[in-house]
Amino acid sequence: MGDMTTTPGSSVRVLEGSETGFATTKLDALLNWAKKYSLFQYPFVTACCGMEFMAMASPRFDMARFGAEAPRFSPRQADLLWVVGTISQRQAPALRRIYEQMADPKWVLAFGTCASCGGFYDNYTTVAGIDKIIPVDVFVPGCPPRPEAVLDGLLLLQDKIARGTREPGIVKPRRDAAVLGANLVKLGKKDKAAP
Amino acid sequence: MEPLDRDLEEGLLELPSEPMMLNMGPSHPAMHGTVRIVLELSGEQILKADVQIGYLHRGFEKMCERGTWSQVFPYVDRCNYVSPMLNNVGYALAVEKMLGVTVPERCQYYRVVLGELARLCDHMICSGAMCMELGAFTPFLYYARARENIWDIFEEETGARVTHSFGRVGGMASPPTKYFKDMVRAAVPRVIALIVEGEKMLLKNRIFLDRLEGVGVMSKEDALALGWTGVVLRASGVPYDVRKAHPYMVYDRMDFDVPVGTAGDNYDRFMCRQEEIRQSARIIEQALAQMPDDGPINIDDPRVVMPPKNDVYTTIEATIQHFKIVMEGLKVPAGECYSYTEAGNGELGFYLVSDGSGTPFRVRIRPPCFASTQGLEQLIKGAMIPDVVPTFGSLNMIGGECDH
Amino acid sequence: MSKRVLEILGERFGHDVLETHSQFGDDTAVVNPARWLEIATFLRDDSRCAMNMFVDITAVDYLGRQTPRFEVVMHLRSLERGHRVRLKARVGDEDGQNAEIDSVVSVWKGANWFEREAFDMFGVVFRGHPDLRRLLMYPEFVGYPLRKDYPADKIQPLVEFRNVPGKLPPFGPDEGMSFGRQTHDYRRDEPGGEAN
Amino acid sequence: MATIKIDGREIPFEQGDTIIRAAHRAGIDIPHYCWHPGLSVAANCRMCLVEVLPPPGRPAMQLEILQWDAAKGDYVSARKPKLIPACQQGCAPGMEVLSQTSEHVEEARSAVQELLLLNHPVDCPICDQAGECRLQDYWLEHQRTGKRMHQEVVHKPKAVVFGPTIVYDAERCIVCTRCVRFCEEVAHDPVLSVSQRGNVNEIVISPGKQLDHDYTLMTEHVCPVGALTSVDFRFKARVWFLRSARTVCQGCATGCNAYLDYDPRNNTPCRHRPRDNEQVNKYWMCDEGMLSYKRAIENRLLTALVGGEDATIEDALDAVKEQLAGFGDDASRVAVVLSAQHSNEDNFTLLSLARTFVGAKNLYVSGRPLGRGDKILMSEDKNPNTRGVMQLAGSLAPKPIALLLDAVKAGKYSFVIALGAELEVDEQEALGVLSKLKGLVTIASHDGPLVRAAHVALPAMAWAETDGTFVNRQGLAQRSEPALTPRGDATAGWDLVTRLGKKLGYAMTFKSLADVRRAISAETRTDSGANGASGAARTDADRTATKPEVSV
Repeated sequence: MGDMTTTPGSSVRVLEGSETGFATTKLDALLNWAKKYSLFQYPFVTACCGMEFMAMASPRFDMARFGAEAPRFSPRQADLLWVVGTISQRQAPALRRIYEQMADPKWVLAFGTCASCGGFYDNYTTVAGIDKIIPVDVFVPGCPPRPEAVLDGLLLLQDKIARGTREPGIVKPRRDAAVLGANLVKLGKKDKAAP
Repeated sequence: MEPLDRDLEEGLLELPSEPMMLNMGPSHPAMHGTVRIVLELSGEQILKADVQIGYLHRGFEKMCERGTWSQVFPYVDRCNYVSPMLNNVGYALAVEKMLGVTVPERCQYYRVVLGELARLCDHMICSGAMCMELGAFTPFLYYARARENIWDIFEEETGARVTHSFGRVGGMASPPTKYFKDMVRAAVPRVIALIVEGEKMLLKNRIFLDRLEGVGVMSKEDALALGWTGVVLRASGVPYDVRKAHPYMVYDRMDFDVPVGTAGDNYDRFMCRQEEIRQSARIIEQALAQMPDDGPINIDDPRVVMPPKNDVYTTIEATIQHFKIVMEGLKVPAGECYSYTEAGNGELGFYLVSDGSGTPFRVRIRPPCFASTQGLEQLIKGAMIPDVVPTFGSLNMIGGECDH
Repeated sequence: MSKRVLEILGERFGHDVLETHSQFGDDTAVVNPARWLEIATFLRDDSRCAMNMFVDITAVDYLGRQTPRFEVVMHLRSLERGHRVRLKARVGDEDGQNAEIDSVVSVWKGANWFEREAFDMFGVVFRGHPDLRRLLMYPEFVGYPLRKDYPADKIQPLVEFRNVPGKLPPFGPDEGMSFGRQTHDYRRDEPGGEAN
Repeated sequence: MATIKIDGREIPFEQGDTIIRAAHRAGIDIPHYCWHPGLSVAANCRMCLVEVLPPPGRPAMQLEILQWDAAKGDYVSARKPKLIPACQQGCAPGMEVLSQTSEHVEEARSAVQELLLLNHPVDCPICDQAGECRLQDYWLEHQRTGKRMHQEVVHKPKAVVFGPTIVYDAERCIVCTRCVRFCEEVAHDPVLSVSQRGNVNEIVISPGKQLDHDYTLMTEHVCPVGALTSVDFRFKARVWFLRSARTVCQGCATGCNAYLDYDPRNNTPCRHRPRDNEQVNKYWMCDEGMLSYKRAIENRLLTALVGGEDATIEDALDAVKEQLAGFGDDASRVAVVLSAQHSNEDNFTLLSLARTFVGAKNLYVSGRPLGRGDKILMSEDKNPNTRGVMQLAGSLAPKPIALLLDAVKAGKYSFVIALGAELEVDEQEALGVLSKLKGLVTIASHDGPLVRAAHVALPAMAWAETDGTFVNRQGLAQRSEPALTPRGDATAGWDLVTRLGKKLGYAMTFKSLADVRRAISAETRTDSGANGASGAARTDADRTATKPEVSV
């Protein structure tokens, strides 16, 4: 899709660039806003990343804060598909079937490096990235990604939903000084003196 | 997808009624891990079950034949992602067995402590996931919270929460941090407290107990014949624990008990895990007390361990050492060896074949839950569908490990 | 400590025990594949061995290094006596054909999946196995991935891949795991000129 | 035969052998930098020190030394045996040598190694030698200790240009003088020498001179460390990514044995290295040959050409059928051009097509024109297989290409089937003459006059891509292993010829290289001319099989 131009002050956002140009109104924005905060998710948990997924659901990094609380264990009721972990060639048909069972509108979040590109399993049995099988909205790199990164991914997805774009997005590493500073402190804690 | 390759005719012979096929998995809400169970039912009862694994086969053994010996660590990590540290240590011990080296005492204690912490996580997650699948969500949250406490320690020590790749041949990636002991001493009681709280919620719960007690009974002999090890075997009444039977590292100096079940049902398996958590806590306590505060972590052999990084950048000797180990890999004497340790689920074996080069010729992992999962079929045959869930949960099948 | 078992095997089966060695503290007996099942049963039943714990069965592919090409490796343990032994048998010819050996499922039913896996990964056929089919790979899969001559990155997808325009594959031909250390190149007889 | 004992192992030696040479022949590696089997003995690296036990009944030659006693915290006097450089000490019958089994020797080696690394720069990451460097290997084998000297290291000139092909780095140099001795003794062009002394000494080039003789790249090869680097290979590849194939150099009729190092990831050749063969090239190769690996990819014929247009091999073969209409009718109007550039197998297949099936008596041989030769290795004949072609052809010897042109001018021939692309005559007139032909089919691995003149050209594999036998000027038949996977549509020459023959309706039955080889040996056994070839082929095969992989 083309990029979105907003005429300042007006509520009408015009979408250009795609073969059929059309205009979206506030109603759509409203709907998007609604979708954004009522993500019913289907966790397709296969591998290591599942551990971090549990951690995300667990009290400390509470997903529920972001309106992505209720897990639906039937794809038909879900509209956000978390693909958590490695997808093997044998698993691929199942993944595609589940995706096809989901009702529109639906989004896909590739959780972790394996789901995004196959990770370091470049071999006979691993699918090198689920986007070879189903369209993906957000990639979250990391092996496994920290919950913070996943939350970033979730926010990114919600932002995309609000803007109504389907361009795949990738969670970038945090660059702001605070995090870097924290990292430096963390490294500093290692006892250099110890043999 | 794979069809059920049992023909219906014999089913018909056995039963007047038409048996019903039910397909659980490969992604089933009530079952963690990726396993597919094709059930043949009459009503609620399971006549035949065909357990199909391999949905998480990631070619671990093939990948190991392509890098150096040390490049295997990340893969072992991801084999058992619930307790990676135990796998790390297990593999390191296997290679060290071939090299004929033993790491310094401090490192051994370090490994023991980290390993037992990982064991805590493993058992907690198994129990937690199991009761979550039985509908008891709150204890799972407690356990997940408790796990965070341990992961904080891991993160502090290794820099990673889940997959540490922290083990090294002939030592560890880095020595313990200054506050290691304090952190562990502070964390473990909190973890235990949380676990006790979780238990309170479960062990007085009629539904929970009914679904565990007397369900999924495995006899002693069958457990042995099936190659079961670890908790599942002990729950069936066989007191076999590698840490006791073939003590490695410093386990022989630790005073701990091996909990043994009587009935060999889900309840025993669950309770054994809970008890082992406490035993692990004991081990950690003693290990911390005995662990020397300073001293080397890595063995002193340039052919095996990496030089300190700042030397690599400044002196030619360290640069050469670094080059040799990274580019050619450490040379392991030709031959074969089978090394076994007590991992979260039981005896984790590594069968290594070396041709004397810097690359493994064959790395065979003997995953404990591979054996226990193949017992599932026998356990659920004749049981009810709802029994599949706790039974499967109590076997603690780890996809990555079971499917290699 | 389980050298004793090797001796027992030696005096019981004579020259059907082709060779024995104890390396890195493991005791190994290479036996005649024809009597594989017999020896396994003996090991379990004989009171001096009492190998009632089945540990592991796997195979190793020595393509271009020795014929018979495959080694079927079995690890056993005795619960009472606490000793272990490794049993090996060499089967299969150069092109991987007629690699066959008796199944020991009748002795330890735990061998079931382990043998299926070995069959799946190496194509070693276990005679008399209750249902010998692929375990880890899918039935449509052709070939045996853990054989040395199966290229590690040769995939056989079950679903055809979407082609996303302008999307590059995660690994180029010269990237990724194929990073070319002198790994086991089954075509070359000598380790290149690196020695010079 | 008289023997000596090294570490208790009995090994034979010949009159005048030094310990290290006897050991090297027996496959025992005594660590060394400055010694090279093909060069004179300098004994200046001291790495090969060994302990020689005194003859029975004689006192051991010992040194009074002061040894540091950590317990006392002081030096105490001690005695230890005087060690002897194995590269200089000649063998005497019954001599007993301790190499690895003597702790004195290990100590000495460690000390020598430490000394050599004292001023060594931290260059491994940017050094081409890294991965095949003696300093690296021996540090791990014999030293394994860290740096004790904390002073600033001595700095010397880096990246000194010695000549068009060689760049010198004095800091990496251990002044083993292998290069100096090589230039003097083998290349007979003593332009290198050592200047200064102590830890500031370095290799220098004579004032006003350049390192530009025909064997400059060998100085890089004999250099045990990364001091001398070849401009060609510099920063091109990391050696641990390379594979090696045992090939035969295609530069000239000498047929030097070589390793072709190639990168399997992108299927490109990276360099030639000489492969030791006492009978042919000893340990050396000329620059021309060392650089000739490039011909594996340069100027290749990668697709079949029909009238100069690209075509698939199948179409090309069909085109051949049309082009050679009436080919079989009169054998006397057919000429067959063999190639001194192609292997025995390719030539033999074409020969059998010509002789057995077509019955053509008119054989010619194509190849590259004569070039510069010398007394050392380079021969003027720049074709690797001239001798082989002659031996195969046997009684009816192929005539030079010039005669073919005359004959064609005279309208003697209407069809020519040619192997190889090169011509030793002027291209323009050749093209003019060959255009007279009714049909010219060329099977070649490279582009060249014969390909440009051909109506149909078929792409053959270059030597680096296929298994082939080449007979050098001594009549020694040598196998060359395939290294690269074929580029483009290139197919094995013998296979192309066979398919061509089949297309033309002849019953050619070669299915594999083995078939061709069997046919060759069957023929050469009867033909006295090539007995040398097949016989030598066997010896050569044996040699490469049994040659100990000891580094020199």
